[in-house]
Amino acid sequence: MNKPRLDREVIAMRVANELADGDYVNLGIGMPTLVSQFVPEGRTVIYHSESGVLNYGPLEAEGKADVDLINAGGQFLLPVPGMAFFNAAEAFAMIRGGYIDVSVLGAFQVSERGDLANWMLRDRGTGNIGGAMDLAAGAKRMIVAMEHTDTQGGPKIVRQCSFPLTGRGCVSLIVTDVAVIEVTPSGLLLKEVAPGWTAEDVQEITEPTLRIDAGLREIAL
Amino acid sequence: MNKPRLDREVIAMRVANELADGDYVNLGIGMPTLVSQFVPEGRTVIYHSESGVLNYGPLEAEGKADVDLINAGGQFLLPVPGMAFFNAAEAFAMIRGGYIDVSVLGAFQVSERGDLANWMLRDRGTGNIGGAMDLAAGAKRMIVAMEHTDTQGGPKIVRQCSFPLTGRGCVSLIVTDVAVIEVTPSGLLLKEVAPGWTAEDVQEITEPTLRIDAGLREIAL
Amino acid sequence: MPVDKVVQSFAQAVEDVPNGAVIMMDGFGGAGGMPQQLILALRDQGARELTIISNTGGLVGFGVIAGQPSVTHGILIESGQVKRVIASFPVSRSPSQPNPFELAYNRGEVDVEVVPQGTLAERIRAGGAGIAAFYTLTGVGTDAAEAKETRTIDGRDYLMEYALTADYAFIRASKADHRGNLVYRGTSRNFNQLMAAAARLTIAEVDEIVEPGRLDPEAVITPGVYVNRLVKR
Amino acid sequence: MPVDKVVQSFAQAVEDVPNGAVIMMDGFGGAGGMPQQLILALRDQGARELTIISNTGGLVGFGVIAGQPSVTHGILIESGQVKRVIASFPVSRSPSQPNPFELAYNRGEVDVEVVPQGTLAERIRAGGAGIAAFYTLTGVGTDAAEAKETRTIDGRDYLMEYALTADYAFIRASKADHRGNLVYRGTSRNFNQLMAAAARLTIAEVDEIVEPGRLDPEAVITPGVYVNRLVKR
Repeated sequence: MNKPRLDREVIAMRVANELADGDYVNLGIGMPTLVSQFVPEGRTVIYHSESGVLNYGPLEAEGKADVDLINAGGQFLLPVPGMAFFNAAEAFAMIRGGYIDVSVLGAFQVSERGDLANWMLRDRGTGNIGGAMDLAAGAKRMIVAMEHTDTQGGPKIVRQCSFPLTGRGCVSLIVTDVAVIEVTPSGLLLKEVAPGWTAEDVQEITEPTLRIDAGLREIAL
Repeated sequence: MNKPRLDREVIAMRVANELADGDYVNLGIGMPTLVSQFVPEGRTVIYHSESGVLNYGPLEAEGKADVDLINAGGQFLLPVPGMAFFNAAEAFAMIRGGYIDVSVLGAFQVSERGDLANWMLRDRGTGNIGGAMDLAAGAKRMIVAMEHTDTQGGPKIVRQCSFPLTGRGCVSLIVTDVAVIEVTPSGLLLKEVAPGWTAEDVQEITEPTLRIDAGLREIAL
Repeated sequence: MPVDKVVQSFAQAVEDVPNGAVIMMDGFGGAGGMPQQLILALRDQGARELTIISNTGGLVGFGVIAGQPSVTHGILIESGQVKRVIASFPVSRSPSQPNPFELAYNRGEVDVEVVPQGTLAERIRAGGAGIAAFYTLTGVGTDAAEAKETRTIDGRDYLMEYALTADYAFIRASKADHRGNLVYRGTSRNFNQLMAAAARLTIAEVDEIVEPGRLDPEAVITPGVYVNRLVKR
Repeated sequence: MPVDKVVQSFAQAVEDVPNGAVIMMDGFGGAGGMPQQLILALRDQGARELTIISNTGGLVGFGVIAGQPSVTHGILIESGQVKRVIASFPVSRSPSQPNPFELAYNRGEVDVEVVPQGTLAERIRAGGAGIAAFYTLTGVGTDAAEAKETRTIDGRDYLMEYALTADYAFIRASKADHRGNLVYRGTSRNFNQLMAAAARLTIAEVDEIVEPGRLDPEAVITPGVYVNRLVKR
């Protein structure tokens, strides 16, 4: 498919639309981090990081880096009123305890049952689990934000993950550069497509069969 | 035995002698609480309470009671420099984690193997466990401070506890109003007696057979 | 969850507590950590068949502590609203002066599970942390081990204990900001911090509510994520 | 334990670390929580066959973070002092820029156990709290469950995970009082607070040491009972 795809910012914008006023949200390393820039006006989202902070501000961008104020990706943050700091056990107690309303993560693969693989490439021999397995197990809702296909053009939405799993049946929604797909008990439901894309276009680069939502529409921001 | 017995303050004084400079110490409700008044000059003992405080000061005695500064017995404390507050899970993590050097508790019964019974009188139907079982399991060293006999004159140091146990083999030293007895792998070792008391006098009101320490002496303060 | 968690009255804060609810409340040993206004409001609200998880069984009903009038969950036992207590220190220290819990227990009106205090704290902590069960040193070889799994790990025996969770936690804190971040005073932190995380719905009774930014983020003990409703005394 | 825990030099603080020691150290993801001077002193001290328990495998050896020179335990891997790492994030984010750990791992010089981050934190917390093992949600149905006991509790599956303890914890805090009470700054609290409790001997590297009473007792994060030695940077 050589039709134009959405860029990372637009994917992040679409994910941001899923966040409700008052949600406690954990954003993973990479594209998910961008989401905080696009939360619609009038909604207050409270960010959680495994580094041990709740309600942090935007990424630091003016050279005022404080090594004692970072997110899980090691990026520097700005302080905001109402923050709280805590240790790693507490950071993950919040996750496993069901206090994170939405987790946004990147992925290598997502299966049609919502299995997530995002931590290890087998040929590397080892990898970084980080907090992803905890989020997969504990977050109330998990949104995957990723490119629809891998660097070779192969599908990342697959019948069964071939990479080591991060969690089983944990993904609720997949937002890619060409589609928005909901994981339902009866399989994957295509809900939105990128401008110029048809359901058939998306199916072509997706391994499992997609059901098409009756209200299928263009991705709305 | 109608010979004169030591009063509570003297028992507390004898126990206080066991505390070393820099020890972290937990004092139980009742007689053990008195111990802090008698720590020898030049030794700094740091007190821990299950109420969630480390390094508290003496009992409040001048009507300046602060309901937010209590020990495990609900007695009001005075603040001192160097205190730290923490929650109940942390208070007991310290105990089970082996950070309490000495625990001083009262007892209904102590067995010859160092079993402790101090929480429940069977005819009451229920009782207060409090922190005693945790201290029995976790403290590095447990000293029991008690009267040698019960209100009917019966022995409280017994072959086998008849009251529900607080912990097995947890007691190291028994300080009573007539004797100081060490719990050793080969049974109870009588080390000190109250003024005017003989080893035979003590044995008469003690159920298990006492071994007599070669250096048996009068209780020294 | 609303971003601003302030509720206007104690009555409103507890109005949805149903019959049969499981409620955690601190009151370690005195007046300090006790959510006294929430308890009074619950007595007036009238929910019955409650299970109370607390360190004590309610030391006294009404009383005076340090010169201040004081209320514990003993008043909920006196009013017949409680069917079960999970506690470490359920009865009074002196058998000759029974507390409301012991009187109700002796009449067969209320059931009790007595738990070692550290195990109670750890079970509540586990309940808030997605830990279903754990192995602890405490209680091995005692009645507390009855009907429990014992397991030898690295040559030492441990008891398996299950997490405790609740429908509600009634929390007593010192200050809050509007987002529900809480600070406590002294030893009144105790079980409050743990319970705030272990209940599906946490209501905090506080002396003062300030704007976000007015609490030192290094000294916030209960992050706002755990708190659903805030009421000022 | 001595009442005053201050030690005069980093070299003195680490001089008794033997070959084969198990050492915990934070360094969540950056320079903030890293006990950099203790790491340098241990490199000079030369103990070998070490096991390092840390969130990362040492992101870089020497580097510059936020304009400041920065050291991680990567330098102990480069110097061949480490035989085993227990970590959640052992390799660099980019396979094309391997960190010292990954290079040593690929040469077969160092062994690794990769642990989900929350499980790593909880195992360390358990190690300090007299909890031998626990059942967690995390990792069920993944490679992390391999060779582990799975147990169904209340209809949900959990993995059994064992506590982690260590011979030493190298802690990085902001301020201490002479008795070892510690406060941290911001996100540098992280694993430091947990590790302080989980090791037999805890050494804290701090920016400032004050008299007891100069720290707010409500804001002390690591009570002094967990700290054996203090060294000022």
